[in-house]
Amino acid sequence: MTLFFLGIASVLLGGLSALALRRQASLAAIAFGVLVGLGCALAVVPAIRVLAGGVVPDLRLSAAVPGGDWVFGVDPLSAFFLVIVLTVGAASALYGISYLAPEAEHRPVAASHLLMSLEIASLAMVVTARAAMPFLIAWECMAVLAYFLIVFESDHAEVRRAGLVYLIGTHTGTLALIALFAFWAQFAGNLSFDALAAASPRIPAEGALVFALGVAGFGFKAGLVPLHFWLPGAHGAAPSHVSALMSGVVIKMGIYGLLRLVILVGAPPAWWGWLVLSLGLISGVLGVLWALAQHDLKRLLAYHSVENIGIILLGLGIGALGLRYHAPVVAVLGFAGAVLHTLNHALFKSLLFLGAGAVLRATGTRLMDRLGGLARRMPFTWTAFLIGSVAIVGLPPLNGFVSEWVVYQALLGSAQVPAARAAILAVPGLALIGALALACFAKVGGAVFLGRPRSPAAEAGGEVPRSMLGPMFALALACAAIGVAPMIAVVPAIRVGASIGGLGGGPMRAAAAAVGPSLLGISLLAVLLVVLAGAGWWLRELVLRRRPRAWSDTWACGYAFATPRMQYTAASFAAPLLHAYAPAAGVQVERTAGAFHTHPKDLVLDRLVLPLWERLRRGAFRARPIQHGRLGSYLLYLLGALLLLLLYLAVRVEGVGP
Amino acid sequence: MSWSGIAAVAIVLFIAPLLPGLAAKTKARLTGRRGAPVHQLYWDLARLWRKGAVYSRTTTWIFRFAPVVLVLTGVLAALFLPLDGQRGVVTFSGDLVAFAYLLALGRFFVVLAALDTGSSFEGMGASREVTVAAFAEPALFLALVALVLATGRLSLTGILGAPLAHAWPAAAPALAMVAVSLFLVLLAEGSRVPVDDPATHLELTMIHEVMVLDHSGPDLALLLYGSALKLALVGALVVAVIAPRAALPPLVGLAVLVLGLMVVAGIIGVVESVMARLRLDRVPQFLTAASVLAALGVILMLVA
Amino acid sequence: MVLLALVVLPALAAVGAYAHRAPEWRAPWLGLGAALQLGLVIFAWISPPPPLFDGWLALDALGLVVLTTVSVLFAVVASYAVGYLRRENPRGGRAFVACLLAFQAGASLVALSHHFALLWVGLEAMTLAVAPLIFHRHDRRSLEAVWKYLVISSVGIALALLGIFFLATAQAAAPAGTRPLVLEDLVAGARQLHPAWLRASFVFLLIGLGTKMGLAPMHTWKPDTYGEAPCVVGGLMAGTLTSCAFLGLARVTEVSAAAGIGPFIQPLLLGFGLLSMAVAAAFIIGQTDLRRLLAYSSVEHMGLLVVGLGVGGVGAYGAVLHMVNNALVKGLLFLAVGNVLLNLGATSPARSGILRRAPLSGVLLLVGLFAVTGSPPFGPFLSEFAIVSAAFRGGHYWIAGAVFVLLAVIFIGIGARILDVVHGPASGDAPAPREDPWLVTGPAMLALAVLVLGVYIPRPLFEALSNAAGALGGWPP
Amino acid sequence: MQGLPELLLLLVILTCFVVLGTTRLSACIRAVAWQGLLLGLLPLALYPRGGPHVWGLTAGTILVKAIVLPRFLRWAIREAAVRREVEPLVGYVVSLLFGVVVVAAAFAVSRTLPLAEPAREMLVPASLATVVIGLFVLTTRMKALLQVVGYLMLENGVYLFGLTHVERIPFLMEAGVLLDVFVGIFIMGIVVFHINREFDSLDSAHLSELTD
Repeated sequence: MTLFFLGIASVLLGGLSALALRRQASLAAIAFGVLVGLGCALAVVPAIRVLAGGVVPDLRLSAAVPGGDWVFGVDPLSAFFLVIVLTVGAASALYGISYLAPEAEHRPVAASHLLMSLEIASLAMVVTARAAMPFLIAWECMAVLAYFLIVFESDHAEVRRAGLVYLIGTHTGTLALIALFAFWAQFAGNLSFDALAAASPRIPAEGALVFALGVAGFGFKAGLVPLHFWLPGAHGAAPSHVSALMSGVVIKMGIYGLLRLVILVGAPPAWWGWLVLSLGLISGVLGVLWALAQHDLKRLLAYHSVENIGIILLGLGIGALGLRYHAPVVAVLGFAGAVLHTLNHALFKSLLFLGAGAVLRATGTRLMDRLGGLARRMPFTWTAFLIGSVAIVGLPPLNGFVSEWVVYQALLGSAQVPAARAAILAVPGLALIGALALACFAKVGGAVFLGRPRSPAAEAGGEVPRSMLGPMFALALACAAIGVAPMIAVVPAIRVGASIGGLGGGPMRAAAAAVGPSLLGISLLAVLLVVLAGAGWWLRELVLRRRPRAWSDTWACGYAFATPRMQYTAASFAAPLLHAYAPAAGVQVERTAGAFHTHPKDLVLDRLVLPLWERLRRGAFRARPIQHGRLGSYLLYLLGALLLLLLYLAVRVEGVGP
Repeated sequence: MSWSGIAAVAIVLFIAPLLPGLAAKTKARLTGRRGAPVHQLYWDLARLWRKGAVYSRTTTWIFRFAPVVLVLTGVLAALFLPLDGQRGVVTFSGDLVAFAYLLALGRFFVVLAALDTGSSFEGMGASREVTVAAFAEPALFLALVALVLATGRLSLTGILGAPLAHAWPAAAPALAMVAVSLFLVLLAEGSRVPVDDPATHLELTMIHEVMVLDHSGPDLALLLYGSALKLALVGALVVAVIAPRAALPPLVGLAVLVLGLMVVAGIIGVVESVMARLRLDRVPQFLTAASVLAALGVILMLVA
Repeated sequence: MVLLALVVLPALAAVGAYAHRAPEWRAPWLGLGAALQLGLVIFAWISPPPPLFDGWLALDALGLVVLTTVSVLFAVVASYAVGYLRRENPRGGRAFVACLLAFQAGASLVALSHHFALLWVGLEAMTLAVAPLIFHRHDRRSLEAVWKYLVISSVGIALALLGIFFLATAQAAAPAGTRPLVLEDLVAGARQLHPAWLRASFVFLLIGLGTKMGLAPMHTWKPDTYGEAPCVVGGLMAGTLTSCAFLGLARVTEVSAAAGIGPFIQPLLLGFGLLSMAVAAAFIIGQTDLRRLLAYSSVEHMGLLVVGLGVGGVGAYGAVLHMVNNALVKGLLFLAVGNVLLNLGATSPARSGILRRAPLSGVLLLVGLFAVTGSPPFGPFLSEFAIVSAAFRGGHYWIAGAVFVLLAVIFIGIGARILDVVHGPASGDAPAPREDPWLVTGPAMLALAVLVLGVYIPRPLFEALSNAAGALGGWPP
Repeated sequence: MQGLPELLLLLVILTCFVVLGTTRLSACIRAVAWQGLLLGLLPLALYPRGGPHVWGLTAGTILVKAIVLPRFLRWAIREAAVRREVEPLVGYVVSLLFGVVVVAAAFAVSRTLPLAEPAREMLVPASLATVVIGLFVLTTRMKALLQVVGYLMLENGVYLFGLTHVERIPFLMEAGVLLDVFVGIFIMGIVVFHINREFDSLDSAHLSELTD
């Protein structure tokens, strides 16, 4: 634990040095990078130890405020999320150095670095806190700091708006969590997690209210449909490395919270499992569908976060059902799939956001219909982005496939659990999600990197500096590693899954045995893919070396291939699918003589939340006349209140005698 | 990993180009024409392989890499199917997911290659391809889920093996529906009528053909072979569902498979001669129907 | 003697400040008054002073908490006022400083008096001392504001007096030798009090003191007054005046709790509390004037306090703690807003971009925002948490639910406005002036205090709060 | 109707009705002055042998409520160049009827609030009636000055009730209360004076700028 806090301290020190040395930019960059990197490296050590089966003693600070001692500890779940926080956090922070550098003169870059390190620290605190008070404090710090990271470009009105929507969403979630613990407190001696867990049997209706509030509170953070409405705007508006952190780590804290809840309360009621499962399905399908409709690269990626949260929730839901219906292996696999996909999504989604950031830096636009042909100008970025795309679509030989496969295993495994058999219907849903994701990333790759540039900006784009490529390739490497050698991630994930269910070593070993051979098979498949692809490429080159090779324009069926504008746009590419899924896709189609446009609308934010708020506002303004400024009526209110109370007095005066 | 298995894979890899020819032949005969010889595709592939290649200046390595990936994924997917009726060359619990996702990987790269050319035609084809796939994938998985429920196994070898044979008498109607929906999926994956028309010569109406418009020479050969192989694999899946051969000795099973594939190709030909290509925005309905069939099968299994 | 000094010294300082015509002597007088009182308070913490005048003046836990809060707040306001008087010298500032000190003397009297009539005198004195402060600009708007303030709160305080007389009547049957209207004897003999008169007195005191606290629907004077008064005065009113009025209400609640008419008063408290929060929410939505916004936020928090009293148990503890937090946060917010007005001009309609023009004040405003909306790790979070958990514990699930919904709405309203001010497009291209340390130090101290109270409650303070809660029939968490 | 106190209390109520019914500001002020005088006499009537405490109370009350404040108010309107009519929101007749209802209600309510010593039982209804009528005047009269008058009546009502405790609440207390009332009215008067100067009228309807 000391090592952990040492690391966090070093991270914070890095942020402070960035602020202190802001006059000498290069020095500040070095200090920030070194200290943050070192700190993350230090702090991850205890986590690794725990995931390897070791134990780290808790740290307990005697109570300074009511609610019991402040305890910090690292159990398998915390350790797993700690790894996510620190790896992605370090990558984003390091990337941020040169990503923000061009803004140094007109925006508070140093402050942003400091906020970043604070954010990493509070994330680490969230996953290690073992009592309600420090948990809530760390939680709110994480949320609010994230807000300030998002509104870095606060001179743009839409950034401010997105930030406000985010803040409102997250604060509402926090209120739900406060309600959760305030309700729970009445059954427990104090607010330490141990006490709360001990008190959980006393919660009426097997903790129904706690679980419901948990879904509301943590759901806002995780961004599951329909609580996702803050997410696309915030991720789109934030600086790219912040989006990477938000999408990769911050929203995952919602998942962490739900899993922690399961640990504390024990097997959730059946309805909760089904609820989470169906929420996962809805979020997955709608998320990817809405992603297809986007034209803004970062908003598109943001909606994919919603989709992947859906996949994670599928695992979580089936795990909960397995727990409830005493199918330990299904439970372990479900939870393991959830945490594993959390890790994988953190890796490839932050990779993708960093790639998007590189595109943004190079071309200055996020609109896909202005981009194109970047594969030639930014080959390294394109390679990294392609790896991320294959991973997020869940294709072999990368990590996305591994975690989706584990979730599939859990869902298919429910065939053996009579009470939960219906859960297997989620399998085709997951397949649909995969197919749609494939369509979406074909669209992204095609529109942004392939074909010909659609605008001068895209023509101008060039490769970004190494300091930005480095983090991207580090993440890509991690994706490939987990894809080729799944055991390194799956085995710890299974340990975590077992710990979540409160299941002993037995189920853990059973689950490990159940997937062990398959993992070997997957690993073999991945190796074959890589090796044979290389061999095939080499063979093909060998063959073609002796053949005439000519270069010309793209064959346009007899026409001369005139302008890049003739290329298929992202909008047209997605149109058939969106048309098939209307109205759920939530796009407004606009056909003019010369053009075809689709305008994405968020069904929840634009059709539900904002209208409701508008109605509330109008209602509030209807109350304004109360304060119309005439003293006489003010006194009348007073008189009225007095008479009302006297009436109450008269009613209640008999009854209780002296 | 049995020798019969490997032999089976080799044979399927070899006869794959035969199937489109057979379909075309059947169609020709039924429409009173003589038609091209059955082995036409072999000749085409050979000729293309010997040719040189012309590349668009717009394209990048993706364009040239995709054909390799398509064939490779097809070959690897073949390893999972119990082609000899006994067991796949590689098999593990949950490999059915790997099977489907391998095919998806191939599709992903072909689509990217199409977009790499920056041509509006190939963009159009790519868009249609992913649309069709997005509707075919759930149907395929629903069918697989039905098989999982019927057999209680999680590997292709398992769900297509002995237990399936035992499940047939109990759940004949459900399995029949599953088989039909798998056949519809086959039509889509193999880009046949009524989803796509390989014989058309108007780019605006094609799906798969228009995607590979710009490829030439060996690349085109690889692409054509890859799609033929995909047809063969899904066909093998259909055959395996209709005629589980776990009881038969490997060689007989293999013979049954080859025969079955011929029959399937024949049926495709028949369908193509009696049906016209659907309007593109009707395709989703068509494939949704496939999903619904499979879903009915699954529901029957669940309530049983 | 300490108790007497606590009241008399500020009063004498007021007289001195008024008598002493030299302008440069105003800040010293103010500082002297504040410092003396703060010192006495610290002394009172170290050695609890004995009661005075046959128990009319005494210092119990609740009084001590209130006294400490108001004197800390006053010290900060005094330091701020030094800078403020430099910037805009309100008509010489002689009456200004004198009234500030007189107001503080009244506040101390309220905090110390255990005799209800004496408490009333103190409240009335505060009420009147503030009037000239509100009216210092001598324009039509401030005239209207002070008129409404005077009439409404005078009516309220008159009704409170009637309530106090009722209380005396309820005591009529008390055995000989009981000191009339003295808190200890009222509590001791609570069971002999005449229930009908006691209830009547509670009703009138609730209306009267509620008017001074600003509970809906008696809150109408608040937005106008806070909207027109200078921010120094606004902070003092929102922090000190409300706390003193709440103290009065808490005293009656003490008696009622002892007399066992809780079932009678609980619905009243809960009803007024929720109504106040609801009205505040309705007026906070879309509120553009910063000071009116703060006024309604004050209404909201008064409602929260009363809800805390109503749910009882840990809620009582939460209410007392929340009174402290609210006083500090309101002081912080009003002073920060004061800086905003000084920096961006009180007249410019669209004020924003304070974070660029005056970073320190901007940060202070942000701290105030998150503190006042009850976000961890700031003090108000702990107190609100105590109140809502008490509501759950008492089985008032609907009350708790309503509170949470209203808190969410209010957060949206306040957040939208304040964040717009903090980092909107910077209005006014004039180079930002250096921030006057006098105008920043005080609020910064308050911000620090609010933060500390959120993560660390000192042992003595906790005991004081617990005793106060105990007196109100509640208990610590 | 036995004894002097009851008679005085009746007169107090009558003065309330005068304020409700009269049309001229000066008449209202005179009525309030009379009310002050009656209030001053009441302690003597209630506690004939009350000693210096009662005498002091009487003296102070008469001085403040019957002499100083009315003069002060008269000064305020003499300064004010305004029409001297009351211009009520609610007509005189209705006001008077309201007064009657209030008095009746006051008597009814005070039955449920028994006093320790029945001799004073008419104090309660009288004070309640005065309080409510004072509030009524405050709310229904637009002239700022009349609102001050209404407040004064309100205070008088409260004071009336306070008389039930003359021997229990020591003189110091009474003095403090009296002083506060005096200062309160005084400040109000000053504000009224300013309102006059600003708006050339005592009509508080002008004071409705501050709204939401």
